[in-house]
Amino acid sequence: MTMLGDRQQLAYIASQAADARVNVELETEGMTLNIGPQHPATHGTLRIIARLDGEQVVWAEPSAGYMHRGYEKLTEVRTFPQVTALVNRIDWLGSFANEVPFILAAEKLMGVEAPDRAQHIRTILFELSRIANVSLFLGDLGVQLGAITPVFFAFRDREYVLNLIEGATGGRFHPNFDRIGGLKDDLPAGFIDETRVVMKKLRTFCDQIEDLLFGNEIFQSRTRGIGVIPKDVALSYGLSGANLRASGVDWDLRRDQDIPMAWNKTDFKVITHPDGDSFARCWVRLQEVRESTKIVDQLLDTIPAGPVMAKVPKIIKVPEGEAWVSTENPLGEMGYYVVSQGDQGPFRVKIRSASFNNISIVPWLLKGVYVPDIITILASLYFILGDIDR
Amino acid sequence: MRETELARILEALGANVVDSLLKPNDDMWIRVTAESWRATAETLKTLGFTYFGYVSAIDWLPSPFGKSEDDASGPSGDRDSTIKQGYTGGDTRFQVIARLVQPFTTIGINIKVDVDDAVMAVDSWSSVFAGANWHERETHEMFGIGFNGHPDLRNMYLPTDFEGHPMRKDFPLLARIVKPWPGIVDVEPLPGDDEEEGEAS
Amino acid sequence: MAKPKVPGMFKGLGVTFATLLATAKNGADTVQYPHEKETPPIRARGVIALHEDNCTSCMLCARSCPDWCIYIEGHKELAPPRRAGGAPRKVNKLDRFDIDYALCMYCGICVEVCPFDALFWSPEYEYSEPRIADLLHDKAKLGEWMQTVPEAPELEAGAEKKGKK
Amino acid sequence: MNAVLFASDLPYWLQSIFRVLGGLVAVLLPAGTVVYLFLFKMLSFMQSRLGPMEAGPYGSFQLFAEVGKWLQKEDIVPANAQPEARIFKMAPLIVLASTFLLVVVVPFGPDALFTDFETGIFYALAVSSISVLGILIAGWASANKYSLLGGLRAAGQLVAYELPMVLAVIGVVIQAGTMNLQQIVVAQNTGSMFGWDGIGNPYVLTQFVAFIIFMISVQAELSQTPFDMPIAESELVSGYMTEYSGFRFLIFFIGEFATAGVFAMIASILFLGGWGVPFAWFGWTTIDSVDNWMNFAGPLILFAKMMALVFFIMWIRFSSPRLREDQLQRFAWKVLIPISLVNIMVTAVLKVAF
Repeated sequence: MTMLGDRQQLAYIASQAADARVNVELETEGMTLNIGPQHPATHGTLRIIARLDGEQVVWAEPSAGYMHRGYEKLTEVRTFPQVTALVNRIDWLGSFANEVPFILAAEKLMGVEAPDRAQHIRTILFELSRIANVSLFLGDLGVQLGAITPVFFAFRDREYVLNLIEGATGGRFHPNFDRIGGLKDDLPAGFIDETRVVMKKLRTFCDQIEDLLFGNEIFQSRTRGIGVIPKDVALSYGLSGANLRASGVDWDLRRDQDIPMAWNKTDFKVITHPDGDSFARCWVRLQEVRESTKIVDQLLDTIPAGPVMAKVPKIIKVPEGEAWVSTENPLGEMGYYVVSQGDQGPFRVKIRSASFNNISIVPWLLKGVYVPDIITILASLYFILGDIDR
Repeated sequence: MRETELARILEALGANVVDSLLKPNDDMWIRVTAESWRATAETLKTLGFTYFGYVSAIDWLPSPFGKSEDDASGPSGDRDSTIKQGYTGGDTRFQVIARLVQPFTTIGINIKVDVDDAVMAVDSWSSVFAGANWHERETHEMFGIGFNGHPDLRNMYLPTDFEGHPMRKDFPLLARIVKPWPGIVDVEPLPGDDEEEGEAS
Repeated sequence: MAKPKVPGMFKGLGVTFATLLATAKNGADTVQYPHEKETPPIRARGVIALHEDNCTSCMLCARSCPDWCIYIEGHKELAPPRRAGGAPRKVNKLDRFDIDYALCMYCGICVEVCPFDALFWSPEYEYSEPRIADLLHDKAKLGEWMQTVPEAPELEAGAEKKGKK
Repeated sequence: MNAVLFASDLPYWLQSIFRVLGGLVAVLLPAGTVVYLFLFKMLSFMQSRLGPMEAGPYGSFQLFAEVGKWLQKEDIVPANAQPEARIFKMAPLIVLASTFLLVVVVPFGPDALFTDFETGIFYALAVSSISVLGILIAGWASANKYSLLGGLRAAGQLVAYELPMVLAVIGVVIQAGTMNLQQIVVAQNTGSMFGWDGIGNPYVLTQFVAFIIFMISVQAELSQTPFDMPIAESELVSGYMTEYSGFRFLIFFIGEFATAGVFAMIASILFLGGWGVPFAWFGWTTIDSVDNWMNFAGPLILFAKMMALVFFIMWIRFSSPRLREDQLQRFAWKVLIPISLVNIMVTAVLKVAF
C-alpha cells in the first residue's frame, strides 16, 4: 500500500487550480449533460444531471427513483415467508445476503436461534453471494475504464459460484432458502468438495484481474488520487463496507458484531487502505474476495452435523417487539428495523440499504471532476440500483 | 458495556430524554423531546456516535385496509384502529426514528422522537450529519413530515407532482384493490376435520 | 520463484495471451447452447408440476402466493364411500388450477406450504412462449410436468435424514 | 499492374476500372480478414469463448451476415439534425475516402502499385488527416451532446497524435534518403547491416524508437483502446458514431478496420521492408532485376507483415484500459514529440557520419 504522497496531492490540486484559471478567462456558458437513466455506466437506472463547463463538472446531482418498487409499503401487506422471497430482490447480485439480516431480526424477535449447522451453511452461502457480487464488480470495473476482457473473466468464474448456489438452494439469483429458525433444506451431496474446487478457481481469477487491471499503469493513473473521501466525511455520510474501509476506518460488522452466524468461528483479516481514493476502494474489494474464499474454506472444514431447522410452528406469528439487525453485505452495511405487532406479517420494516448512503456522497464528490472521472468514481463506489431505490 | 454507555448518554442529554430502554446484549433505544432533536444529534456526535445509520419514520395507525390476508376492498368498519406505540412508548401517530453508531465499539443507538400531529415537522439533521439530507427527503415524501432547516426538500423517488404520502397506513395499496385477491373465499377449514361442512370457492 | 517485476502493461498482455492459448488448447468455457445443453442441478426451480389427485383445493397455495398467480376453482360432490356401508364422502373436485408463469417469481412458497404434497419443483426450463397469454399453464399442462420431476437428491454428510421435497 | 496494364494497351477507361477494382480489393480484403480473424476470433479466444460459430463453418460468414444486417437496417437521421441532414449523411463517406486515398500510394510489388509518387509518404500523411474532418463533422452534425463530446475529443486527439507520427516518419525518410515508398522498400531490402546483407536493412532495427512511436500514434489515429476517448463506450455510448445506423454505421465500421489495415501496411513498408524480401536472397541488385513472380508474391508478403502488426495493435486494444483525454494529450505533447525530435537528430547525425 503506497501512501498517497503529499507531492501527488499538491500536484493534483495545482492542476485543478491551473484549469480553474483557464476556465475563468474563456467564460463559456456550461452545458447540462444528462447521464441519463439509460446509460451503460450506471448499474441500473440512475440518472445524474451534471452541469459541465467544457469537460469539467461544475455541479452534479444523481436523481434516483426510476427503480423504486415500494418495498417498505409491500412488506406491510406480506407475511414473513413472502417478505423473504421479496427482500432478496433488493441487491440482486448478492441476493442471499439480503435475506439473512431480515431472518435474523425475525428470529431475534421470536427468541429462536438457528441450529449450529444452519448457521454454518448460512455463512457459507453468505460468503458465496459476496464472492459472486464482488467478482462481477472487478470485471465491471474494467469495462467502466475501457478494458473489455476483465468482464468476461468475471462472468466466466462467477458462473461456477452461481451454479453452486443453484445446486444448494434451487435459485441462481433468488435463492429464497432462509426460513425463520433455519434453512429450507440441507446441502446436496458433493457440495463441499465442489465448493473447494470453485474457491481455487476464484483465487486464480483474482490473480488474473490483479495482473490484467490493477498492475496496469494506465489503470493506476486513471484511479489514483481520483475521488478522495476523507475519513470523517465518509462517516458523516454513513458510507459503509469497502468504501469506508478504503478511507482508513477499520470497521467490519462480521468481526465486530456478535450475531448468530459462524463468522466468529473463522479468522480473517479486515483490509483497510489509508488513501480513500478510487484505487483504494477497488483494491480493498479485490483483497476482500480473497479473504472470502479463505473464510469459505475454513467453514467447509468445520461444518458440524445436525439438523438445519429449529423447532418452529408451521404458521408463524412473530411476537410483538422491535428489532434491528445489520450485517456486512457485499455492498456495505445492510440492516432491517422490523416492528412486529404479533401477526403473520411485519407491521413496519425499515430497510437500510448500503448503496443509498454510498451514493448520497456523489454530489459532494463530483465537484470539479472530469467527465471520464464521473464514471471512474461511480464504478469505484459500486452501488446496485435496486439497493438505492428499494 | 452498553450500560455504561447508556448511562453516559443519559447523563449527557439530561432532561431531553423522555424514555429509554436497554435490552441486554441487544440494542438501546431512547426517545427525546421534539425541541431537542438537533441538540441530541450534536451531543451524540461529540460522544463518539459519528457513523450516521439512517433517519426514517413509523406510522403507528393500524391499516384501515386490514392485514395481509383480509380483503382490502371490503368494509373497514370493524377493524380496530387504536394506536399502540412500540418501544419507549410515545403518544402521537407519527414517530421519526434515527440510528447512530460508534464506529470503533459498534455500539448503536436508536433515537425516536414524537412528531406532533398538528405541526408535522421536526428539526433537520442535515447540518449535523451530511448523510441525513437524502434520508430526510425520502421521509418527507413518504410520510409528509417536514424537516425545518433542510436545504432542498424535493421528492427523492416520487415524481414532483405526486400528491399524497404513500407510506402512510391510510394510503391504499392499489394493487390489492384493483385485482381481487384470489383467495377471497370462505376458506376450507384446516384439513384435520374434513367432515365439517365448508362451502368451497 | 518471485514473479519478475514486469511493468503492469506487459503482465496484462501476458494474461490475455495465456487465455488465448488456453482456449485454443482445451476449448472455451462457454456452452454452445442449441447444440450442447447444460443440465440444471436437481433442485433447480424451473417449473411447478401438479399432482392432481393429491389436491383438495384447500386454497392454501393461492393464499400464500405473493404474486397471486394461482387461480383455483373447485366444487363439492359426493364420492363413493371408502368402506362398503359408510356414508358417501363429500370431496372437493378440482375444476381449474392455473398457474400464470408470466407473474410467477419462482419463490417456491406454494410448493412448500401445500399440506398434501400436490405441488413439486421440476428443473425444466424450456417452456418460453411467443404469446404471453400461453404462459398460463392449465391443469393438464401442469400434470405433464410431473414426469420431469426428479427424485430428491441425497444430502451432504452430517445432514439429518429427512429429505423434504 | 502497370506493366501488365500498359503492355496490353487497354483503353484508359478500362485501366481505371481495373485500378478501382484493385483499390476496393486492396482496402476491403484486409479489412474483412482483420475483422474476422482479430475482432471475432482472437478477441473471443482471449476471453475464453469461441466467438461466432453459427454463420458458416467456424463463423466464417459472420462478417457477410453483419453486412447484410446493417444494410437492411433503417438509416435514421436524428430529428434536430434535419437542417444539415446532407452533412450528417456525408460524414462517414469522408472517413472512408481518406482510407481509399491512402491505399493509392501503397506499393504491393515491383510493378504492382497504383501510382508511384515521388513524395509518397508526404502525400499519405497529409491524406490520413482528412478522417479527422469526417469525425468532427459526424460529432457536430448528430446534434447530440454525447457525439459532440466524442467529436471534440477526437479532434483534439487525432491532431495531437499526427505530430509524433510525422516526426517518426521523418526519421525513416532521412535514413532512406527519399520520400518515395517504392524507393524506401528497395533501400531496406538492398542495404546491409554492418557488411552482412543476410536480412537486408529493415528500418525497424535501426529506427526502433521511431517504430514504437509510429505504432503508438497509429493506435491513437484509429482511436483504439488506450486512446479510445472518442468512442468511450462506457461514457459516451459510442462517441461520434452514436446517431448513425444502417449502412452509414457500416461505413464507419469498415472505415475503422480498413484504416487499421492500411496503416499497418504503411508501417510494414516503412519499417519491415514492405512487399520485398532481402534482394540478396535471390541475387537481385536493383528493382528492375526483380523477377516478375514477385508481383504476385509481393502482396502476400505485405499482407502477412500487415497481419502481424495488426495483431499487436489489437492485442494491446483488448487488454488495456483507457487513458483520460488530458492524460493522453499530455503523453503525446510531453513524451512522444520530444523523443521523436531526439530520434530525428540522432538519425541525421548518424546519416551524415556514415
